[in-house]
Amino acid sequence: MHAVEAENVWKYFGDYPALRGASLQVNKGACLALLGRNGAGKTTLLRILANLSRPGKGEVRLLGLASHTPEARRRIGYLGHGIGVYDDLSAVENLILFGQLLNLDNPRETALNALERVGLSRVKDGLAREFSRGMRQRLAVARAFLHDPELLILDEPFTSLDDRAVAVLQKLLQDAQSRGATIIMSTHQIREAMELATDVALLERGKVAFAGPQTVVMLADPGWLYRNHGAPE
Amino acid sequence: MREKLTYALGILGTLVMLFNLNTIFGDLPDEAMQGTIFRIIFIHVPAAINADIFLFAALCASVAFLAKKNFLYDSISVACIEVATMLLLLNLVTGSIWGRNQWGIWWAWDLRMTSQLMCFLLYLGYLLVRPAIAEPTQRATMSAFISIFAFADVPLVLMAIRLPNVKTQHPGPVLETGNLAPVYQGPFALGILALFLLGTALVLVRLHQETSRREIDSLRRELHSF
Amino acid sequence: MRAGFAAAFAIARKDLQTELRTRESLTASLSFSLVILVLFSFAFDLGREELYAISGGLLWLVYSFAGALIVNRSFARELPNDCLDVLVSSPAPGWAIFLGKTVAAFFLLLIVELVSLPFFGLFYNISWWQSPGTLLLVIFLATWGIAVVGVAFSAVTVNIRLRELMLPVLLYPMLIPLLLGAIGTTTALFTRDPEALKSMGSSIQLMIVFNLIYTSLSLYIVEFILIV
Amino acid sequence: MDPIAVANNLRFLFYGYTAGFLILLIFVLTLVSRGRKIDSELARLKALVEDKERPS
Repeated sequence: MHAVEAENVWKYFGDYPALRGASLQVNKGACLALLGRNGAGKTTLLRILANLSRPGKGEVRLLGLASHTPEARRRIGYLGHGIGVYDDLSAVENLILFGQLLNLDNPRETALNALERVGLSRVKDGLAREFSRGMRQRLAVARAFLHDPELLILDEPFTSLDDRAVAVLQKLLQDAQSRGATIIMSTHQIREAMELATDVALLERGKVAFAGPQTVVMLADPGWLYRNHGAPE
Repeated sequence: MREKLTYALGILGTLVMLFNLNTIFGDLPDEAMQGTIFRIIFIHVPAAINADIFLFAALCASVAFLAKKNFLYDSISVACIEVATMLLLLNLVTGSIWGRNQWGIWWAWDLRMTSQLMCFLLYLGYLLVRPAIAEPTQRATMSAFISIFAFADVPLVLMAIRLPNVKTQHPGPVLETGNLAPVYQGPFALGILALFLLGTALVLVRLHQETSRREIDSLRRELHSF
Repeated sequence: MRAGFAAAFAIARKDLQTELRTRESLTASLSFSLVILVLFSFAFDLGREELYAISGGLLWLVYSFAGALIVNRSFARELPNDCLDVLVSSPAPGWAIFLGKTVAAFFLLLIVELVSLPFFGLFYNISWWQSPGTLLLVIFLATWGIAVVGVAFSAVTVNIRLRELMLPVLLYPMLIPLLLGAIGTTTALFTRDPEALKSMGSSIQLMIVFNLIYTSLSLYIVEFILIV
Repeated sequence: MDPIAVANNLRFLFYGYTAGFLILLIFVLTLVSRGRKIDSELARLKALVEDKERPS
């Protein structure tokens, strides 16, 4: 069983197909870097995986479950472009709220643990509004990893993070990998992605142009993938 | 094919309308109570009936859109609602003119007028909000939602204005009760038919425009992507 | 199902908590309703009888204006930091999100209404407390209706241009049956007119039917508009 | 019926039908003008896209 199975996924905005029959399989425990130019459909595909958007055609299964079922959604962690925390709640209140939405047994304890992991324990009662940019980002990371999800869906996770948040995120991603979680992250910064990735997929014009394990060639020459599998400029 | 059908319906509708006008103004006797002004019902009532038909069609299309996500249904829905709103306005204006003549006032807050005005306002809201939503899928989804909500409101408005403190002046219904004299029934039916044919032709025109508009949206996206 | 209600409760509590903390829409709505009450008293110069005759309409006009301000914030509150995405991608079903937000809007609007009610009585010299039970029932029913339809349209208009203007354009026509019922009953309760009091039942029935239809319709459809 | 009422009736009948057909006509005219606008916009965008896809 794959952790993610997307079969012939089409997504239309009006008549315009943003995804044109994208198919993708991700093995359990893999870390997939989803590459592609701006407008290739990375965010659209990830939003469909995170059940924020419905595919026009095609089927998506996460961990063997239909993507829209609560069982599937309970087991995924999503980090999108926005940080997804409430400015007017304190750090711990934010995490407790998401713990309740996830129907965790002990939201408070889980929240405190998560804050510990991202180094925000000392300011747990501070409002998110009063946090610095980096602290807010770490809080967002804590939110996405709150319930130790089996599948992580991260949309451009490294783009606007500061050094400390990047370190925290990388640490958490490694932990997740070692406990067997699957990770999908989109990025257009190839070098960064290659450090963690075990697999690589390339989206071109709404289709998966290449998908496979990461190779030494790609590590050595990040442009290789675009030259050999991407559409001509 | 589509264009031919549109023209055929439009021309047929106009012909029926002209034939009917000839009968209404040429052959029909005046009504005993109202005199010649009663002839307004041959456009006033058909407009209302056709508006309801198109609104119901829009409701079905909206439900179908939410279920099937096919943009054709969204186009049908907006086309029908636009034509229906125009027909509602026609109904309100002709009714108001009749009221000025018969009651001496342009507007009375009675049951049928109020409900019709509310119906008009509800769907006017739909038409106003639509262009404000930029993304086509979202626009179609939200529109379907509003259309379903609006249609559910219509029976409630009817109930609300039947509350005890609301009075009525409007003539009773003519269709169900059989109060319409046999001579008038033919022109009445033809009046409904004429507006239905014309309305359908306009819906078809609007449908085509909506398709082009979607094409424009997707071309714009095409230009901005890649 | 139980998880859904728990999520709805958590969302309602979150909305109330943040609103009571920032008082963004609460103060705006409250001061707006007081301003309208004052404005109306300048606009109309009425005798005691006439004032009682329009009292219900006056009160519900103020309440529905206040309501639009409250529900406008309901889904807009989720916009900063893309919080709505997180809510929708969580296991909480769409109806639970909607229910939580509606309950929060209901209580916020109720606060505004109960605070401005004594001022209404004071400014217009209307004895509103004569049958508090029935009045409270009417306020509950109509407020729930405003909250349900308002929050539903708040979800519809959350992403569009001129949201603050579009919401009332959709909301008020849709609320007419409910407001007609509420105005009729409230006027009857203030005037104590025996005829009107007798016919109050059908108005209350209408409000109940309105609430049932729109609550179930919204709970059912909201999933389709949250996940486009 | 007295002649004044008859004349009055006729006048308002005329108003009614004129208003009715005017509404129809205005609707059709706006529809046509909107259609023209949409068509020209479509043609313009199609040309733009073709331009873009032509290898330069």
